[in-house]
Amino acid sequence: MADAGVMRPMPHTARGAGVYNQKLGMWVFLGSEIMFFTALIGSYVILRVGNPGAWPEHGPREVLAIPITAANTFLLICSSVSMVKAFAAASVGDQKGLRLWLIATVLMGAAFVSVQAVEYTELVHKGFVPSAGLFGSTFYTMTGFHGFHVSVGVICMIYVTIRAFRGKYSAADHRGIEVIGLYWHFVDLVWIILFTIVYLI
Amino acid sequence: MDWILPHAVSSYAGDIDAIYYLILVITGIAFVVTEAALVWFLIKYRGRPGRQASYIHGNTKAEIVWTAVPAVTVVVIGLLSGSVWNSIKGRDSVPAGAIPIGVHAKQFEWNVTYPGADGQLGTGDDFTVRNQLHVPVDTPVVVHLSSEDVIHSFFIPAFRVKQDAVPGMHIRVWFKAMETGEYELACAELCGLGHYRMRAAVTVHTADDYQRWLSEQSQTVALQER
Amino acid sequence: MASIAAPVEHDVGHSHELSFVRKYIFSTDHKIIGIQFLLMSLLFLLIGGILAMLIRWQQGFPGQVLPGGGVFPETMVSDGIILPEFYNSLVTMHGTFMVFFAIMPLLVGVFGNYLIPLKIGAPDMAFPRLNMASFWLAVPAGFLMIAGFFVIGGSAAAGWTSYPPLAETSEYSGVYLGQQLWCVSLIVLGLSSILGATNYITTVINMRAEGMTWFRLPLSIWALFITSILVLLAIPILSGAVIMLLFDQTIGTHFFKSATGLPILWQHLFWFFGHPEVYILILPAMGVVSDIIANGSRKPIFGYHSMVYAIIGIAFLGWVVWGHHMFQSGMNPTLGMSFMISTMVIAVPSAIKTFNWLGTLWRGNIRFHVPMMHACAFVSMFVIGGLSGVYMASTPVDIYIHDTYFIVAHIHYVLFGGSLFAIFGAITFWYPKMFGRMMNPFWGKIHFWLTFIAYNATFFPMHQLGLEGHMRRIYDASRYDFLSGTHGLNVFISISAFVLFASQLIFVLNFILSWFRGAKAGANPWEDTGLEWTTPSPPPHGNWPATPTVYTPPYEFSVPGMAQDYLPQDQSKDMVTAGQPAKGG
Amino acid sequence: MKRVVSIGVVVALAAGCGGGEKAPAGGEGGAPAAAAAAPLGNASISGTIAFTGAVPPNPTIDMSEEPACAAKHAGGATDPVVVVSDGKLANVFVYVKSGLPADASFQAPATPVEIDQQGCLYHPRVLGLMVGQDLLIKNGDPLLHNIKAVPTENRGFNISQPSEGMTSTRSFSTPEVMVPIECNVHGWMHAWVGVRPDPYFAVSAEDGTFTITGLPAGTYEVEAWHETFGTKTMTVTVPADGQATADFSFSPAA
Repeated sequence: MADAGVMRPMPHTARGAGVYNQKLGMWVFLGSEIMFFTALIGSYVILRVGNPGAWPEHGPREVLAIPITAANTFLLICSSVSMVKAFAAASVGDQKGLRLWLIATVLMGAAFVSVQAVEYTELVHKGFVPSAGLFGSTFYTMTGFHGFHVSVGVICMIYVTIRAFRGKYSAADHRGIEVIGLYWHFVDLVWIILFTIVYLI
Repeated sequence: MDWILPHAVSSYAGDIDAIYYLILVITGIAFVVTEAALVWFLIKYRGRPGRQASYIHGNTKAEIVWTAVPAVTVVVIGLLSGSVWNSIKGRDSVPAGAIPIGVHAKQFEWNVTYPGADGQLGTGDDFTVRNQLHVPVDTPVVVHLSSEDVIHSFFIPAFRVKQDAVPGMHIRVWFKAMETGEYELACAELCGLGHYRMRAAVTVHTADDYQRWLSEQSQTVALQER
Repeated sequence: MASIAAPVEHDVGHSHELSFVRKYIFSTDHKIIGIQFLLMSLLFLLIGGILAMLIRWQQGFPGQVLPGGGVFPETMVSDGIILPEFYNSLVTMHGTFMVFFAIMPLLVGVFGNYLIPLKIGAPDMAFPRLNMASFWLAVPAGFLMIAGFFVIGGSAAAGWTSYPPLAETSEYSGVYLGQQLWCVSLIVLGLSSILGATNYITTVINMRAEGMTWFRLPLSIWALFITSILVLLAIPILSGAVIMLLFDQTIGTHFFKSATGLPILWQHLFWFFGHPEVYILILPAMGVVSDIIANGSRKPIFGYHSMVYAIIGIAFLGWVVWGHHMFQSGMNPTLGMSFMISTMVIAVPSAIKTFNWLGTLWRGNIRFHVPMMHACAFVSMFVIGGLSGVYMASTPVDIYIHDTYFIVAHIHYVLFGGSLFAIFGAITFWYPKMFGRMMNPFWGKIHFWLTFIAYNATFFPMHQLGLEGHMRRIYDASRYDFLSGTHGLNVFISISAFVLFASQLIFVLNFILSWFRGAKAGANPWEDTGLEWTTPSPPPHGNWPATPTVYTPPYEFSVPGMAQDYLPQDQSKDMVTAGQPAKGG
Repeated sequence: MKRVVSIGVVVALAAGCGGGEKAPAGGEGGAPAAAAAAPLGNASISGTIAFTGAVPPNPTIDMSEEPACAAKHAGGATDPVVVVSDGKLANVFVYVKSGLPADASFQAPATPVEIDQQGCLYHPRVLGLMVGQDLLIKNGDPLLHNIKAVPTENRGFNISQPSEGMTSTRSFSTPEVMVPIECNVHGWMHAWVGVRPDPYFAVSAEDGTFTITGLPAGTYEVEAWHETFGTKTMTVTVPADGQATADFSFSPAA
């Protein structure tokens, strides 16, 4: 991520994968992220199949507040849309649109994390803590690491937004927007999977 | 050939040793051939003034041969191993009528539970002895393995048997001792600072002696546990 | 995305003078970072070696007073005797240091960094600052790991594989903070490795010079590229598992708890990472050995394409064999069958590589320089390590030799006899490029022969120990009657190990002294074909004044009709024979 | 057969296998503490622990695995869980549970309290020490013992002593009655350590007697603890420089 916003000339594009380094690097890095979440999700599935008794009898909805999280999920999906809008604005050099959509994305990302924090607080008050059995262990580890990824994304996005306000992105070169966008869509996608597996099933 | 592998006394130890010696012969040949070729090439083609190396990029025929030969060899070894493996650890490998003995591993001791006169585990006449495994000769024994705390591994070298004992799991492993005598049970999985002392004595009795030992013990231990 | 091709910012020119700190400490130059990794991992190699000597003292002379044991606190060495809990610490930390902090950074960190840009004709890595971050994450990871020795309860002591519940319950292990430091250290190191791998992969795909097609890449780069993919995909699995283990230890989660979780899940995760890890530790060694053997034989590598496919095949199969570490773990025995077959099959690409190396030597014109000696030792030792793997792959034989010294012998034949000989060869081979001076060949040969002999005397007898049933990681074998005959062998192994360790001091001295006193090396002292030899030693910042163009495959030695017996990759035969002098000779 | 192992043998064993290192009657852990710090007073509480009812037999220990230990137990080893002689119960930890001046603080004595491992048993089996006072652990056997403390309030430890004559020193930072000590190599080995913030504790001797000295005048709650029979509490008032009696009586659970 450190180089996400750093602009370099693009040598060797013709001989390489046809994409510039930052974008290729982000794709490669996301490969690693996929394996990380695969480890967590795979463990979740194995643990749940191996110890069905550790989960609530009628599914996670006994403990978790599905409607709020569903709304939160919708928010995150919206932020992906605004990210696409920001990229579209950048690619035609619409500076105002770029700034607007980036701010919208940052706000929605931050709101998502905040709602998650509130959700955690309430669950902990109800006595649902990480040490409360396998369900608690897996729930907090998986959603927590996703929340961590969203937070990192929001921080990077703030950096990108500041650069956008300084006019660093143009129709000709807006690679930083595209690279952070890739990450953001990935995080969004992971959440949809997590929401389905952890909350709904 | 006891000097390579120690004396084997269980019914399937011979099969394991046979596979071992088969692999020893095959890998031995492979070892000698490759190392000899290596040394021979190093000597024969050592650099000398005026010598010119051959400009060769490869030889498809040769490469196919030395891909196919190892592939066939290892698959054959695999298939041979597979049937032996199934007869030892396969799901249905435990012989019918095997004597059940419970072994509960715990830092750093083996608690061996014997069925009483009824020959069943989990009944009132069971009794438990620490660090002593007594079995009758020529009789299959199925060990019900469990662990109290960490992962241990049930290892009787002379029987060629090894099985991890995992806390929270109940694992069965069987063997049939073929000779009477004194053997040793060791822990093969690092289980803490006393790992190296986690040893139990294994005694293979004749059938009569085993019955005698069993009834003697069941009385004394029963009194103890009164 | 071609529309956004116009560069907006230009790199600040490389010409201006950098401060010492920016040039040598927080450098973004891949060559400096490679050398930083080299010094760091050689230090850890030394630490790991010292731990091994303590292990061997206890194995050879159990219950006897350790010479110099007074320097240790009484929680480690009491009355001069190594305590069992410290022994467990030793075996754990020896394995951890050697695997994660010595061999892996030596191969991937050092040669990945140093060789990839130089061999593909790139001025630097794709992400130089990420590269720096990768190194400066590895350093604190190392310190965290070492810190374990200085906290109450001592360092991690559950083996380098850290099987829970032992690894997560202080009550069972007697270790408190040490086990958590182990986890945190590996998480940080994992991040470092992932950043490094991202960088390597991007660089190899996108930064190759004009004419450097995929099948003109030297095998070392192929190996490092595939290895990086393995690192990228395997390390996050370890990170995930270690995070769960850490949570189990600290915030009371239940992932691997015996009553409420699944202890065996750790083993699946660990070995799902662990087997690709084994190839991470050997593939780059195979790569650099291929380079060195082609150079030493003065011949093109035999079967270049099948070598590449073998690397890819090993990397692919490496993902489906993890269960062979768990035959006796209580895993479903039917799974054992399938893992056995996949494991057997993975022997095939290894065999292909071995025979191709022999084919390269065949009808060569062999130069026995020090790197070549190490490379040949690699081949002959890897043969032993590979063949001994067949024993464990065979499930019935594994019942007996699992968790015995046979395994210890096998892993050391692969990782010491294999990887470490390759590393010694590679360091000697690229030392002139790194430092502009040659390592002393006389002492290099003394070091090689002493190491080769002492190494075999140390590890070959371990096979026999294992066949007698000698369990690994046991503190004192004299407890068992069936091991009473092994004491003499253990003493012999220990003495050989001490000689082996002492021999390494020759290498250390040679390494340090040659830095200052070694003979000046020209641009291409080994008369090699690689691109890195077409630039001065050491190469300037940016590597070449102008990016080279590649005309030939990687190993064009002894091309008929040429006066010199090597054809650098940036020249074609026509250019040379047309009378243009070969550059970099 | 094993039931015949008489109380007398148990007592003889307990007395005999400790070697010459046993502290005199009056409590192994209690005496040195009072001597180290200036006592708050000169009053004392003493008493006898009686035992009524049938004495449960102590389990025998099969030490065939450890010949070096078995050799120290002529006639077979038993685990001295309940040590009763003439109706008096030994190895009871007696301490002042409450009633001391709230502002009193006590310096832990510099002399350590010893626990020895001899013949694969702990000597003493029950002992007390003060917070911060050193516990000196000795290995009198030529084989591996590990010493694992499993406290609930304190930081535990798990250390090993692989050879004869080794010593280790540990201490506890928080009061806790009792900290169990065990050896996992010899699963039968158990000891209990009472950790107190003050020096007012004792362990009943073989004749069942104990004495707590150096107390100021006051009314105290005194508790007696036994590993099998649990705790009993009584309230005792002692005059300045005087002496009070606290006799406890245990019997097998109904």
